[in-house]
Amino acid sequence: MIEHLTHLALPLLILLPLTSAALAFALGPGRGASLVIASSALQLLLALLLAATIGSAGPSHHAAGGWGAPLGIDLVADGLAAAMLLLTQGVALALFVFARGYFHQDSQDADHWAPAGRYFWPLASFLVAGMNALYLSEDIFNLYVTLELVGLAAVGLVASGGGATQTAAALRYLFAAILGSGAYLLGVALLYGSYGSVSIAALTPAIAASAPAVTTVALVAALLMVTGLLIKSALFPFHFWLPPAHGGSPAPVSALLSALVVKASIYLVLRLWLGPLQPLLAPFAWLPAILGASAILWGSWQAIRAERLKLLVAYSTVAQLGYLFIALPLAAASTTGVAPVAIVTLQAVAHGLAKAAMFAAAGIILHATGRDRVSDVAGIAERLPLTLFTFALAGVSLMGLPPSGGFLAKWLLIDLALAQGQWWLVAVIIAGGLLAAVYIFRVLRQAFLNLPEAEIEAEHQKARVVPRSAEWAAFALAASSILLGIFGGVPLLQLVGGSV
Amino acid sequence: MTTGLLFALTGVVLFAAGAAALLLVDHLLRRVLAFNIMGSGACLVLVGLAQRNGVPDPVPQAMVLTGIVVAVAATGLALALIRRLHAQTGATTLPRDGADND
Amino acid sequence: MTFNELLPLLVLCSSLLPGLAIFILPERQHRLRTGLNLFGAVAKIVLVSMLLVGVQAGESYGFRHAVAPGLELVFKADALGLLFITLSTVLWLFTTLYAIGYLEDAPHRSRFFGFFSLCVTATIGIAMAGNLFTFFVFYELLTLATFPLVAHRGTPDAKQGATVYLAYTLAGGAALLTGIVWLESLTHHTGFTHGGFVAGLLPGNESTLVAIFVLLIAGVGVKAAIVPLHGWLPKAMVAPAPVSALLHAVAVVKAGAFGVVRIVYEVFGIDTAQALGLLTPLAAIAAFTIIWGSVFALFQDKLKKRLAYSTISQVSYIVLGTALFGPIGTIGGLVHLVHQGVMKSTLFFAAGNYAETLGIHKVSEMNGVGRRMPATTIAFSLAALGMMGAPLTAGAISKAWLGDGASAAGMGWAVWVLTASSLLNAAYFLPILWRAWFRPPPSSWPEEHIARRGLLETHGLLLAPPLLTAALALVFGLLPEDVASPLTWARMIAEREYGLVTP
Amino acid sequence: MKRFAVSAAALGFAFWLISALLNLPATLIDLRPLLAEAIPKSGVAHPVTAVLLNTRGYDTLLEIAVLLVALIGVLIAVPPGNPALSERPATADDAMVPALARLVAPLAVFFAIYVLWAGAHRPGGAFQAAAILAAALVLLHLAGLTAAWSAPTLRLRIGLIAGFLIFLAIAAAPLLGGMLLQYPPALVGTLILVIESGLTISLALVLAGLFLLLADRGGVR
Amino acid sequence: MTSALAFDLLLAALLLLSAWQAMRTPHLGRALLAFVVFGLLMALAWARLDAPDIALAEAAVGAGLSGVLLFDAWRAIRNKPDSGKNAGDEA
Repeated sequence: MIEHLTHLALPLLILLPLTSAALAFALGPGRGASLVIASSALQLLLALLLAATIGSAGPSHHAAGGWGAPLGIDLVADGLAAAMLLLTQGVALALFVFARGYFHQDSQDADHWAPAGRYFWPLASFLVAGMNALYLSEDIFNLYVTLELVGLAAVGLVASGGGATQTAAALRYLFAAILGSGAYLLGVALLYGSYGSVSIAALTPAIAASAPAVTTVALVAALLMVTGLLIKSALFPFHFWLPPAHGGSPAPVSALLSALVVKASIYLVLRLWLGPLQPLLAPFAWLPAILGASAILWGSWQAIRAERLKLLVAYSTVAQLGYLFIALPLAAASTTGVAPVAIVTLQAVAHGLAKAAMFAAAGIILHATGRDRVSDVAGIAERLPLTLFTFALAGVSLMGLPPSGGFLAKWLLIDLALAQGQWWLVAVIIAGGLLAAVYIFRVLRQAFLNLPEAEIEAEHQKARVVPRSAEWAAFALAASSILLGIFGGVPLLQLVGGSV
Repeated sequence: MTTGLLFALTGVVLFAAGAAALLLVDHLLRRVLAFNIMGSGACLVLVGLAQRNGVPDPVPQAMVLTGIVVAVAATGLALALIRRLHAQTGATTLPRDGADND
Repeated sequence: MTFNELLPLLVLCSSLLPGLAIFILPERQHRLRTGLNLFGAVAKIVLVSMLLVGVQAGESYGFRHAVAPGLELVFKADALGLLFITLSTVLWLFTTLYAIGYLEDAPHRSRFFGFFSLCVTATIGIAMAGNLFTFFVFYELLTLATFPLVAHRGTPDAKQGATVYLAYTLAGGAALLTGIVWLESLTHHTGFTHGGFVAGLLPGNESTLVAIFVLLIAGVGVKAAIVPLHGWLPKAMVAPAPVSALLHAVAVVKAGAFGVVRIVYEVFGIDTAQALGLLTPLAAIAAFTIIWGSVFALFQDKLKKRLAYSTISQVSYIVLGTALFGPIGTIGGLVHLVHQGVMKSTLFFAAGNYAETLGIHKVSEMNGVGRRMPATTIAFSLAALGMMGAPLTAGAISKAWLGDGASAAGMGWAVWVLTASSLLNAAYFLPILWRAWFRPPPSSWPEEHIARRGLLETHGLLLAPPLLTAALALVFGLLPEDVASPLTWARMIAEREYGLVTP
Repeated sequence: MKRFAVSAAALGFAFWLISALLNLPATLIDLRPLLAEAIPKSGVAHPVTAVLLNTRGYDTLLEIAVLLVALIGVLIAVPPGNPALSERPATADDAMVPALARLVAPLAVFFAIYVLWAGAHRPGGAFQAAAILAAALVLLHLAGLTAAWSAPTLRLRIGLIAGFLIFLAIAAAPLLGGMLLQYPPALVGTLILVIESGLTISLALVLAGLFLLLADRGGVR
Repeated sequence: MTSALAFDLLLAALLLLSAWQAMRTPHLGRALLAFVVFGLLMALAWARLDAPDIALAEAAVGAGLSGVLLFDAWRAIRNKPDSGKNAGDEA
């Protein structure tokens, strides 16, 4: 029974969210929350099952249509994919519970003319389906379709904010996404033209063995694909679209995008770079690392300067994504100890949990105060202690302070960099942590400020209460990002480390 | 030179021109044209290169059909958003970089 | 899991779990919160006593938990750790009692006591850390848990103080992190070992080891408030008095000093450190800090600030003792770790009493306060005399051992530093005592909050803790050779763990 | 400056790639023989349709999801009750247009059915048929015979997703004993026809929706 | 040069020309028209590449549906009286 379920886990992780998305759409605007949440819980169970199986029995395969690559499309889940699937289902489930409370509150607000939650459920469910499909696909053209599914769903979610800035942000995001997937598609076309297949399993040996005449084209293809994906990953300097899109959306959307969506394309960069494209791209590994380091410094600096709370959190994403790239040159050199990819995955998971919690907390704070400046959070420690605690816990993970998952990842990254004598990376990682502390404590110390009595009264008058379920869902995410550092490191690193 | 290779090369030029235009052009409708042209270029390369020996290859042809549907989807969404932005602000271009940040 | 593994965990949990429970408690659940606090504090004392008995009998306690392949959280309760654990545990109980009285009817008590318990947990974690990784985890946790306490009052001053505190401690944490990971990448071993574990690297890695030593000491030196890393301490005095008493007189600064001891003795080893020429500069910096803090204390009119500078000076006694090559200085440093903690919390309790009862914040307002609040002032006087190193006080014992240690180590100049410091101590404490006892009281106090009720000059819960700690300091001074005294324990540590032969 | 840099980069890229492509040898893997072998088992005779709905049917499944997502995105961009975007359709001035539309629409339906059916053997198929139907719907609207959609009703919503749900169901059913989309050999032709029929209707509605949801009759014609 | 190759070359040139027009011609309406022409030429190119399925789809969608959508959008944003910020048609 369990064995059969594991066999089904791969396709079901795609079919379930697709079905619930379609049904949620049929149910009509603003409806379908329970359906999507139930499906999401089921998916989480499947992902857990999958991770457990992979941990003991190795990667899991599923040949769609029964043809098998290269004619058909294969689905493959290894430890890395399983970890990302687990992250996606877990964060999505918590955020969906959060979103139900958040949008429920929204819909009672009469002067909010465009309730952002009208089409949240089908779109979010399509988004999760797209990401799951992306993590499982072993076919570079199929990956293109999943990228488009994720990209368009994310653009739709950004636009759901309804305001002019959100529409502009959605358009900016759309054009960036299309440019990125366009470059990726041309890369796929060139690889197919060079090798006659779009299956990663077939391409990997073919690229490794290819003649010089082929490799020029293949190199262009590889650079195109990676550049396209980096645009979608918002790696500095391609980050221009991210802050408005993530900073301006409704809180559940920002959280989904920052915690999960950018990770999908980064996952693909890693998977392709360290997989089939490795022979072509090996000399370029320092480039993403330098960009990642710049992202850490630039994003942190922008976050320190940001006036708006959610923009601060969005720039923090720009910075934190940098950590996922700086390990790329380290991954090439073989090292004893923990596999570099596993460390990057740990960082991705820690950031996903923490950032989802932080955006959710920021959303609750904005909801309660009705204002969005960092200076407006004064007095929050008194009014929303749980949410502030959530924000702080998430911040601890982002700063890389113990005992969080972010800390563990940072420790291992520094260890890795030192082992290879890359002192400049150590400096960047340490500096990034300190800069993160500056922007996060900017918020926290403001939150502890007392408000004059009169203002407290006025705040209570206009306060909009966010349901407790939303607050607790956000807290659960933040707490997980901390617990990850204590209990999640060993299983996660073993799951991923064994696979790549 | 075969038909396939010729159109693959045409596709490369179309892609480069479309991508450059996507980056350079301000008017939103023209950006939609640009990314469609860019996508068409990529599709031409996909089929043309696969058929550079003159024999039709149904696999990339089917992929291109998928690609066209995706392009239509993106076009429809982009146009809807453009019209919405215009209805809200009267603008037909995006605000300058970063202007919509704050 | 055996009992010997479980016990350290229980000691940690006895403050962690009540702390977490208190966070969730609604503000108005006053009795339940007090109950939880006291239960935790008493339970911890009971558990720590069990540890004490066991360790004296030669049992070893500890457990480990892997957070990543090759990376472990290691807890152990050795004699040195227990010295610090016992100090923190006893003072936690007193401070909790004090804080319950101090914060009566104040807002945000759930938050306060929650973070307070977390701080104690972090301190215990530091004391029990069995390797540098664990030490770092709890060291940073302590930073995080104290931040809300410093910012607690929610005034712009508190915000600024908290910011300065963070800037210093996080930067120190970064230095510590770099040093630890660097060291680990060289040795693949971070477990504290008596005699150190870096000696194997010695021929060839001298400059690297010196750099790592500087990073590590700079990291812990921030919390130990070694000049020039001391700037946060006076600013952080905006925190409520119980916080100053436990955290800034004991937990935080002692965590730093304790870190110095661990690093010198159990990472580098005193012989290796001496061979690398690291001890003399460290002693010099400590001596400089001792004088610097005392001089600055002279010019402070705010009572808590004067105490803060005094802390800066006194904590470096411990560092100085550690940096003295030889057993006598070591014992002096270790015993001062306890003595200074007991005396300095007495002083902060008393200062809090003056502020809370009469609104006195400045030395210049203390005229005749001894007549209005005799009990508090007696406690204050005892502790102040101890700080000066007056005969028959705990402070005299520390200073005697430190002085002997300096002579034995051939650092005669350090004796002069100690003497100068004692004179300076007298110069900034004696005027206070004179004002308090011999100047006439003013016609009215700045802001009298609590009226005298019979024998009680202030709230009972505010009065008891300083009297208890003062009594403890007195006992330590009068019965230094007793079985349960810090001195005996410090000698045991020096003999058993560092193999030093003590006189 | 930016203009020059981007243009130069694009030009350089094109030259680099073209020069590399001119020397590209033949590929080692060729899927054509493999596909030729698979055609008899695929349930359709036309190779492109076989790839689209059988060997790479999974792509198509996700592609329909992309279209639905775009449609939802359009719905988001057209909030209900926004007067600027959903006005009453103006009747055409010219009576010729409606008459033409009335004539063309049934023909289009007929032609679409043919294209759909032909797809099994020769060029054509669900998407092309749907595009024809959608064009007919748009024409009917332009002729003033059908209204622009403001917000889709339940019936319309079901129509929009029915094809996708049918596809999903047929894709998932084989999981009971085999792989995703692994049609039972006996039914493969029929199942593909069912999928294509469902998709034709839904895709036609989706494609038409991209236009009809936005159709704005407020301006001067 | 065979006539087929000549035709292909002409078609490729026309494709590039129409794409250029679509992106560069100052008048937006003409640009859209050029784009529809581009779509039709693409359909022809697909036919030359023995891809009648794509040719059919391209003609129906690339030229037809996209064209209708684009012209409708153009009309919508052109006819708005408040398009004061319209800085677009210069490209």
